[in-house]
Amino acid sequence: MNLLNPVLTIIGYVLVGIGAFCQVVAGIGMNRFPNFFVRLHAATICTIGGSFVPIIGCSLIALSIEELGVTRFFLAGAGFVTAVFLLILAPVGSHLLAKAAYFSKAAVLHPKAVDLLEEDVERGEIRE
Amino acid sequence: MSDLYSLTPYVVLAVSALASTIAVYLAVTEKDLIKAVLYSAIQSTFYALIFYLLVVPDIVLVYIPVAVGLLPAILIIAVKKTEKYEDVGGVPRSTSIIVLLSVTVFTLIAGYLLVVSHAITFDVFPSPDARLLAKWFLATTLWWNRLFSSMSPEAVTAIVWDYRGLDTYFETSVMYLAIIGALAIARYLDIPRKEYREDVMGMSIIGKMSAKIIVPMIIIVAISIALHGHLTPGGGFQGGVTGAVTVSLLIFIFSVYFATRFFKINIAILLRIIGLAGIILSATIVAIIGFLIGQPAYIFQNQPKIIAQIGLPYEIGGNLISGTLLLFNTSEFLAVFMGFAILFLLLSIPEENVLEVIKGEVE
Amino acid sequence: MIDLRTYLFTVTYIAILVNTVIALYGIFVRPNILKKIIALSIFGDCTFVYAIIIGFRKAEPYPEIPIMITQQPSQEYIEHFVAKAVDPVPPALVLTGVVIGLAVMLFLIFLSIQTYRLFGTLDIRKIVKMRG
Amino acid sequence: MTVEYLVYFIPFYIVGLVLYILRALKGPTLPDMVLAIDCMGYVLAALLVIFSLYLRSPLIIACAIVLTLWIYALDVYMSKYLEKKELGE
Repeated sequence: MNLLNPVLTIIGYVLVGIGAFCQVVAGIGMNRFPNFFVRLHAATICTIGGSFVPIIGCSLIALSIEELGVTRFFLAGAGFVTAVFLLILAPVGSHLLAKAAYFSKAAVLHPKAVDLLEEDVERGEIRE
Repeated sequence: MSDLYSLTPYVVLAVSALASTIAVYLAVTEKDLIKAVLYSAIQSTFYALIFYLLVVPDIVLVYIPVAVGLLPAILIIAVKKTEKYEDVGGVPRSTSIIVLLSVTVFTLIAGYLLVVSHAITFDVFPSPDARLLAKWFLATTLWWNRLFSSMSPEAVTAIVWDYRGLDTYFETSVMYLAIIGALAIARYLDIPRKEYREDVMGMSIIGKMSAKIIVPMIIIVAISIALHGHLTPGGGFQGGVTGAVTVSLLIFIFSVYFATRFFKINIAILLRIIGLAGIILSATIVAIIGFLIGQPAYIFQNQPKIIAQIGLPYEIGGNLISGTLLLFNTSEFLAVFMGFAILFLLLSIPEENVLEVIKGEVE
Repeated sequence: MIDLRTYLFTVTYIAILVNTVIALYGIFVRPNILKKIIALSIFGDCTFVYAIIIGFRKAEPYPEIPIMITQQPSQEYIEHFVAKAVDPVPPALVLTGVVIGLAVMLFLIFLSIQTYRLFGTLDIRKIVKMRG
Repeated sequence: MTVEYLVYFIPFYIVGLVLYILRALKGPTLPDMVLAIDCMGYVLAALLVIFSLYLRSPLIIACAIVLTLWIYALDVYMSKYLEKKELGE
């Protein structure tokens, strides 16, 4: 275990660093993108790159700290559970929100080039 | 390095407090009610971070479901059922200024008294020393002497049930009465009987599939939070509220007709009564044992005391169970879980049925 | 020389005080019942933060949670624990407070939904003028 | 003592948090606000995990799981609010 600890620490810090980068990028995108459906891309970067990756990284760092004793397994395990929940739940939440926002016309679709979904709905191939 | 290390949490505290102030201002001044609810959800999220950095994980575990989840959820439902905009025309300007001034004066006096009563000045804030009572509680959480200790490593749960059991008992009663009040308002109402049809009802297939995967996982997490209440942060209430999210997911993602396959209102009420009976049992079990053996014992007693020498075992086979704490957490989990299940089921009754019943009652 | 941490903590405290002022203003002035309930819940949260702040303490490098990690603690560990952990009494009080606040708030929301069904409005000034 | 280097990463997360708050407070439409609150919640979950490692108190991490769950639930509620269907259907 002793030999593995530095490796785990370095991998963990790299993952946390990736997360920090993704957060700033997603934050800028969230403020600069023009409408709701484009902002969904920024939200994806935030949830997966910015939250899922650093949580895994923190769990790996926690596994390598032996001064925490047995409780480091608690930290790592709960971290992995959080990460799995986030990986399943965050995209589904975005999907439900986007669907509801599109069909209720709550989100303004301002700079629009083409809306294929609207044509499909008009032709009756897809219903709400 | 060391300075930076100890400074960072305080910086985050200050940032989140300031951000919450902006959110509160917008929540109170916004005319669109649903936006006001969302602003108050932002404020609650930041308060959760503040509680987290003030190292009280029990409060965070209770506060996140209550203030980020349940209250906004029920407020959103209420806004959907009632009116969406607030009409503020006609409030005179002088009235609001007078109210604002008096409220400011009151709050400043209260805040100053709070600082004075803690006997600290602004030079050392927060104070490095804890009160004597806190020291005693901390020193006796898991002590070698069972006559003084509650034999639980978690000080907060030990205080909640072992030292302040009567308070917790009446708190649960207030919760019970609130649900009974809601049931009384919704008397004569029942969920209409309809067949669940997968292609028409509920949300998209992606949402349904992920809910099928996630609901058992959530229930397992909730049970683990509840049953480890005497070892780690959490407890019966926290676990029950976490479990309540599954009910709301079933109702909102599938439909209420799908959810009633698993539990109806009457069954939920029955399970809730069983939970409350469990709480009463865990309050009186030592007294009952003492009565049967013929020795003195107290109600709400857990470990043996000096003049009442009987008590529940604090460990079974090397596993710490802390006497009645495990029993209390289990029953509280059942009671709270089913309480919120009843609430969500009541809220999902269609508005047309309700209006019909009310019309019949008024006439 | 004031410690920078004290300064930041005071900023937090004053921000919570400002929150209290705004929430109380909302309770007294805004006419909609649901708005009053939102402001009331914010006010309750602020009071909980005060209670927790009373129990917080300064420790080096940072205070610990009031939960023991080992199950057979030695005397030195207990002394270390008492010197570092935060006060466990305010969290226990606030736990009760949060639950009772939630119960009261739920009942109020149910009552306001029923009020809307009966009166057709949630504006407190209009409800006061109506009878029955 | 490897935990202390997390100090250099936490400010980036705070910057991201503040940027999301700006979007959540600006709006302009409801789904924008909900999406921003979503992102805020998930950043906060990451921050909670980082802080529990940073303060060396592993037991406080359970809050992150609960926060993730309820932020998702808020999504579901809001999309139910936006849909035109009756609540229970």
